[in-house]
Amino acid sequence: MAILVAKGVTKRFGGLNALSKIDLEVNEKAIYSIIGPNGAGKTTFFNCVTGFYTPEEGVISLEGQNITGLSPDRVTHLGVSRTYQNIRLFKNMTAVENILVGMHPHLKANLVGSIIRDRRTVQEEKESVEEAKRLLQFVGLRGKGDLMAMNLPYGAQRRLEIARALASRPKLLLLDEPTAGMNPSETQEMVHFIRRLRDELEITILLIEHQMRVVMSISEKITVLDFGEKIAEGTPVEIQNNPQVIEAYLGRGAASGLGQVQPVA
Amino acid sequence: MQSQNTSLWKPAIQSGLIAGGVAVLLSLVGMVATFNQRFIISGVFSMGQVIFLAPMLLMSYFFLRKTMALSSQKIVLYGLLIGVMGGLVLVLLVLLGTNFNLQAMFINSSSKLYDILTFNQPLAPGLMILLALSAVMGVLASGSFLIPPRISAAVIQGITWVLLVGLLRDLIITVTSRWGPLAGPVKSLFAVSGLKPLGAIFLFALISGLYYWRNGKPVSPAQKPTQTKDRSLLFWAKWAGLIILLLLLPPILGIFFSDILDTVFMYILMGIGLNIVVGFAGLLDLGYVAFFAIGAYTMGVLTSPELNADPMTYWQALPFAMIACVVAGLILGLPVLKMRGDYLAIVTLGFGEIVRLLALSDWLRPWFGGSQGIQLIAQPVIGNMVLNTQQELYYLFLLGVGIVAFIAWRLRDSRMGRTWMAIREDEDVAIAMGINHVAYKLMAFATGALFSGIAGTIFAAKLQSVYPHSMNFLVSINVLCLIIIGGMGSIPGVFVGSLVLMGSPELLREFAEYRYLVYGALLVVMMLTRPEGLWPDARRKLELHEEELEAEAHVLAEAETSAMKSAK
Amino acid sequence: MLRTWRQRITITDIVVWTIGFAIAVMVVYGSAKTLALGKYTTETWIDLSITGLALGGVYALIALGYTLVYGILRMINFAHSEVFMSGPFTAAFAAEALVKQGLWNTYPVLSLLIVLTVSAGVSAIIAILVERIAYRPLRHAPRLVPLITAIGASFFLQYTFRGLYGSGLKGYPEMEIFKGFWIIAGIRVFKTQAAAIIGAVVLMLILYAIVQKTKMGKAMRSVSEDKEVAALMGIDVDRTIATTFALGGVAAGLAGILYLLLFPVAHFYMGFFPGLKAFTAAVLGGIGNVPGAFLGAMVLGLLESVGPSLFLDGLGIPAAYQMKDAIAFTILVFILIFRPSGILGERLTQAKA
Amino acid sequence: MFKRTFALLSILVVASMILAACGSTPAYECTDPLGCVDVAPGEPIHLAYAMVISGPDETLGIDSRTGVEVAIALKGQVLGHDVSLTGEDDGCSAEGGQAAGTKLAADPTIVAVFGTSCSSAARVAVPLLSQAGFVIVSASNTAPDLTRPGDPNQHPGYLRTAHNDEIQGAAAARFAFEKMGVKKAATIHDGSLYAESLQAVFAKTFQELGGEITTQEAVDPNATDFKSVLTSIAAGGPEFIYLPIFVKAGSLITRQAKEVPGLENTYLMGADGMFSPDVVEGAGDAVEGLFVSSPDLAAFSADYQTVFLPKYKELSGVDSPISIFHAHAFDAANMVFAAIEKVAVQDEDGTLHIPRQALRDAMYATKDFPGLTGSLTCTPTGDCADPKIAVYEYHVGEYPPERIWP
Repeated sequence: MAILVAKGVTKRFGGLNALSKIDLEVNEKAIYSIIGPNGAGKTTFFNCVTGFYTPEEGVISLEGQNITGLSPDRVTHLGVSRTYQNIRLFKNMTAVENILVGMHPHLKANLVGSIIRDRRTVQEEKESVEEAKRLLQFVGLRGKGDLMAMNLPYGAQRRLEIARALASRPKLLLLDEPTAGMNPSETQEMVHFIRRLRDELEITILLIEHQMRVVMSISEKITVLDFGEKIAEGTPVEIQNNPQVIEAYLGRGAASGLGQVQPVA
Repeated sequence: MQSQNTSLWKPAIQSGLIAGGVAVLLSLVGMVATFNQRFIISGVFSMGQVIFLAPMLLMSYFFLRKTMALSSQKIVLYGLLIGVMGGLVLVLLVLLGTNFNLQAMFINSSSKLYDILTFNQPLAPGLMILLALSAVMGVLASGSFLIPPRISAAVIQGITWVLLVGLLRDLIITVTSRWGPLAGPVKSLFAVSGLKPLGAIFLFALISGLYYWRNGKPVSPAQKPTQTKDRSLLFWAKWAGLIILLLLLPPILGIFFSDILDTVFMYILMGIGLNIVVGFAGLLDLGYVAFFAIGAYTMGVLTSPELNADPMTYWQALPFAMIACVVAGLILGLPVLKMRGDYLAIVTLGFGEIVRLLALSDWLRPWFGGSQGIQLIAQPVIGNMVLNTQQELYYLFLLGVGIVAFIAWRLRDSRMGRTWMAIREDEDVAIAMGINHVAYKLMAFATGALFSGIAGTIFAAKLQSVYPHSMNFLVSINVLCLIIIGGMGSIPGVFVGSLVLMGSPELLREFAEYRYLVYGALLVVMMLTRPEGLWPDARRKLELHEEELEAEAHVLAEAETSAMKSAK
Repeated sequence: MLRTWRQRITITDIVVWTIGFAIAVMVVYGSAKTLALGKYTTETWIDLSITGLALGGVYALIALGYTLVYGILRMINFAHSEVFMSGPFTAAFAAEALVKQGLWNTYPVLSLLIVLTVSAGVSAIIAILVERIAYRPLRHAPRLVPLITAIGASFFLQYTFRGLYGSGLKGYPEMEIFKGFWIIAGIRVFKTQAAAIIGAVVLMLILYAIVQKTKMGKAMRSVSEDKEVAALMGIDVDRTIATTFALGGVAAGLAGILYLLLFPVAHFYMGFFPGLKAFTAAVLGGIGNVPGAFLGAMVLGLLESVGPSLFLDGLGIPAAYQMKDAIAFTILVFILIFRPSGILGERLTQAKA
Repeated sequence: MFKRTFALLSILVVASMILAACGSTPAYECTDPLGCVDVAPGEPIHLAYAMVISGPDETLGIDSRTGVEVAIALKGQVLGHDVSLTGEDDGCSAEGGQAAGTKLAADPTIVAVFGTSCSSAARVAVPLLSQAGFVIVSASNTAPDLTRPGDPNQHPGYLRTAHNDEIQGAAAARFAFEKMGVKKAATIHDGSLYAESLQAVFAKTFQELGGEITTQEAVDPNATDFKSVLTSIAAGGPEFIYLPIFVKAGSLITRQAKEVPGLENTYLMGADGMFSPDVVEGAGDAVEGLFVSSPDLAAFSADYQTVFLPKYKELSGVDSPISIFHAHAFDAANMVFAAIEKVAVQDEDGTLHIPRQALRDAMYATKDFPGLTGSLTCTPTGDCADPKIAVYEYHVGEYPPERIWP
């Protein structure tokens, strides 16, 4: 059963096709990766799914519901949540507050309630702070709730960002290079963590990743983009043996490419 | 911070010249001559003299403070140098001004000014006195580094108080004249202008003596209550004391101070509102006066018999005024909230102007009174009492401020406040978190508009009239400046900012000519030295000292990695 | 299908479009009625347009300074209106001295050069001082902080000059060579108006050339893109910014003299309102964009001059010219709703903030 | 911090009590219903002003204040006492008037207040000052309601040396219709109370006389470009434009009107707001033929040029007065001096007692007082300006303008 279906999604910037006719289907509770060289259109695709861009052509649907061109906040309400390549936390808010903002879609306190602090609002606030603390514990940041986000170390900021994304109780979580800037051991931890997300919380995960080691080890299915076009799709093994993919990476003369496209799983 | 080895002669001379330049500027803009009419100590020295000598003193003080750890000889020498250089610049001005007709260009370059600068002496001895006094000023500043800090602090306190009390003579006499038996003794300290010499000596001795004595007292260890119950009791006692004090202020201070407090509170009302818009939600609104105008005019239109066959009372009209402001906030908000910061600023500024022009226009004159304004506006009635003096209206302002501050405080610490802060921090991410940014910005806008409108209604009732000329751009700027001076996003900051920016100029209204000059300089200096404001929000303070904190975060991160390593 | 439409069109859009539509209808209806009334002849409309363009020229000259600074620092330099006031106010004294010496009309070119130099020099010095004292230490502070110092500096300068030169009006002497008018293609154009329009065009072209073609301009553009990177590339950021301010100051000083040609009265408050208008013009054209500032100023000038007669007369609104600023601002909102980054967009740097 | 301050203050206050000295009781007994002001020997007589001295309208107030200062300087002493002048900024606004009025009203040593500058401030400040028992003399309030008998804005103790808009506006209309014989006129005001009410009176009278008002326009006093509004007015074909505004906008309009097709031969007329040498400078050649109404200056004695102006220049440092009501302010001050001299009682030691109600009565009783602005006689509600309005015509480079009517 597919949770996210994209059909013929095309996005242009000026005359440039950032995405052309992308088809994609993500099954429920899958870990699905999108890879490709820089500027291939991966993040653009994320932005189309989350509603920041409206594709010129094509349809994106979530659980059978058309979400093309919906405003980002509505998309989030429908159960999509994301993280960013360059961490974008609310730097001057504490870790708990960051998560509380993430919980926004299912909080109900309104203007009047906030002022008079009726019992329901107080109760809700108390429960949500507790839930935030649980989430912090889940991502391994126990006891760090009152620290300003900007004072957290890099790895912790990554995990906090994921916790914030989880706070909206998403069905589909989009992770944009969650291991960027991490050392091997941290990366390994993150891979485990992503698996846990899927297994324990039963969330579908759509991943953009540069480190092939990571991609190949956790993805169930992979789509490869190049210059806005889908050049391949398949299981990690299929992708590793796809001549087009190898060419896309090698053809660019990237020394980094070959070394990483080694089967590891 | 310069090291001791490098020669400081050049920077010292530079500082002296800058000090002299400032003194010349203050003389030529007319401050020296104007303030010279005000004696600090009657017959001895005037505020004007303070103004042209203070630059040397202050420059010398700050120069020496920056270059710590000098030998005492050098401290005196540098102080002297700065004083002399500053004095020389002033001497140059006097020589130029007395020999050439500078007045064709600089209107304040009058013989009066040069008489003041030469202490009413003939030119040559006058200049010698000027130079000598400037030098003394420089050395005085160095003195504060040489004598024990406890004494110098006491002396500085004493001088500051003498200056303040001398300058505020009229006000102090006016206020204390209400205090029965105290009036006579207080009055006896003062001359017709400023303090009597004896009074000044007495005051100086009293203040610095007290200060010296206080500083000498060891801090008693029993000052901190250990039990939480005691602490909360203390907390409530403090609040209760404050409230009682606030309630008692009008009868204690009399009508004039009540009027100033009314102005201060009116700006606090607006400041809290704008703080929600700018401080919480990060929307730069330069046309905030529009909502103030809408509040005041709605009140005027509904309650004035001039425009209305069946005028309402204040309380009847209040809900309509509030609704009008909220609606106006929504109508302005909707089209402009999608715009980025600076566009938002200019469009709101335009909105403020549009509202003023509509109120002024001949076109809408039958409804809004045009340039003749609206008169005979109703004043609030409680029971049988009409609140019509500034002392009575103070309570209305106090009530308004109390309610509004409470609401703002509750909002800040709620889901709303968090959401606004998230929008301010990173709008895109906030949207991705499922926040409908337009709705929340609108709420901020409407709340801000509402508070400003309430201030407008009380303003209209206080004056019983409104004129379009009161609704100018300066009001918006004043409110914006006061929340930033107080500390953006900080609710107590609004109170402090309003007291400083709106209250203190009212005390010295007669020097209103220089009000905006000082105001402008204050804004610049304030932002350069204390950008987080006088009473900052804890968070904002962090934001403005990010660099320091980044270093701190780095240390934290290292500690963490090492901790993680050891855990494994 | 209807459902998806409902989801895609928010209330905001509806309200915004309704407001836009209402404004458009008022404008069209008012204009049509005015034209149908036939109160004004074609010549009147042409005269109004020329007046508007000349006024636009003055706005453009000030707006260029705003836009330059904004383009580099992304900061509204509120004190620019005082930079604009300081030069010409001082130059008015120089002009008076020249008149007294009898040089004013005997050597008009020389006199003009002296006055322009004084004006541009003083304005540039003030601009550099403001940058050095009030802005440079705050370059890394949040956006609102320099805005407040700008407002503070503006007040301070206004009242300093008021203290120095007095609060009265300072007449600026007329020059014989600028008296009278030319007939161009049957249209009467006053020499002063022509000077304002031509001056604005020339200054815009020069500034545009400096920004686009010179080495300094390249440095300015790279600083505006990213100060850190520019510094790494060996560009002296402080100097570049100071130069930008000086350039803006010179432009303001020259603009001030053209302004005095058209409206020969100098006083300490003369910068405030034109400054506000020029700032509006810069935003209208796309702030940070040199040709945009010019275009925005021209549009604003025309709107103020032609707008009240055209839009309001037909609606029977008395004292239409009282509403000229209201019209200008309403149209500004209207344009920004549909072109959120001004008519020409922010081209000096791509919008990022 | 607060605690410390408070402690210091209270100790200061208590200590001062010990220092208290006994005052001597004067022999004079005050019977005035409003009380008396006692001025000890060597102390000055305290007068105050409430005028606009900051912001865009400040020239108006600073100019009038200088007028008062000139009067004080020329007078020297009143009954052997110096005169001191302190004051407040009225901001030319209602709120400024309230603040200034409140502060002044709290000072019982004040004898009389000069001000306010603007009528909007007067409506709020005058009741406060009147209540305090002061004499209030304004040199520049022109709104008719302030001295209209029975009007809620008319208060005892208030007088003015500026003339009521109703007199001046009507005179201008008669001049236009009867003397110049024009039938179509337009008006321009600048949104100030003064200009707006003058032009309204003018329009009303002109229409009553049988003329036609083509347009009633309004401009922004801080604007500089008036060509478009003038072009629009020209379309109505007026023969006469009445612009009762102030110097800055007025001289620019005068200049620009000559450059607008259709208005080359239209008469322009200002009110006393444009009776200033700045107009000659600001309007340049275009000033030729500009009319301006003003009190009849036949009595605008030689003193103005020979005595007043040099002193004004000396005190303010400017070549020519920066606004227009300085002479009115000068007259106001002299009226107050005369009234004080009339009613004050002096003890042998030089102590002066000024009964407040008597002072007011003396002010209202002013008759044929020779002032710079004419021969002043006050009505029972305080209109003291010489009601004779004359019309003057400007010529290039000449000041004052030539008197042509009546």
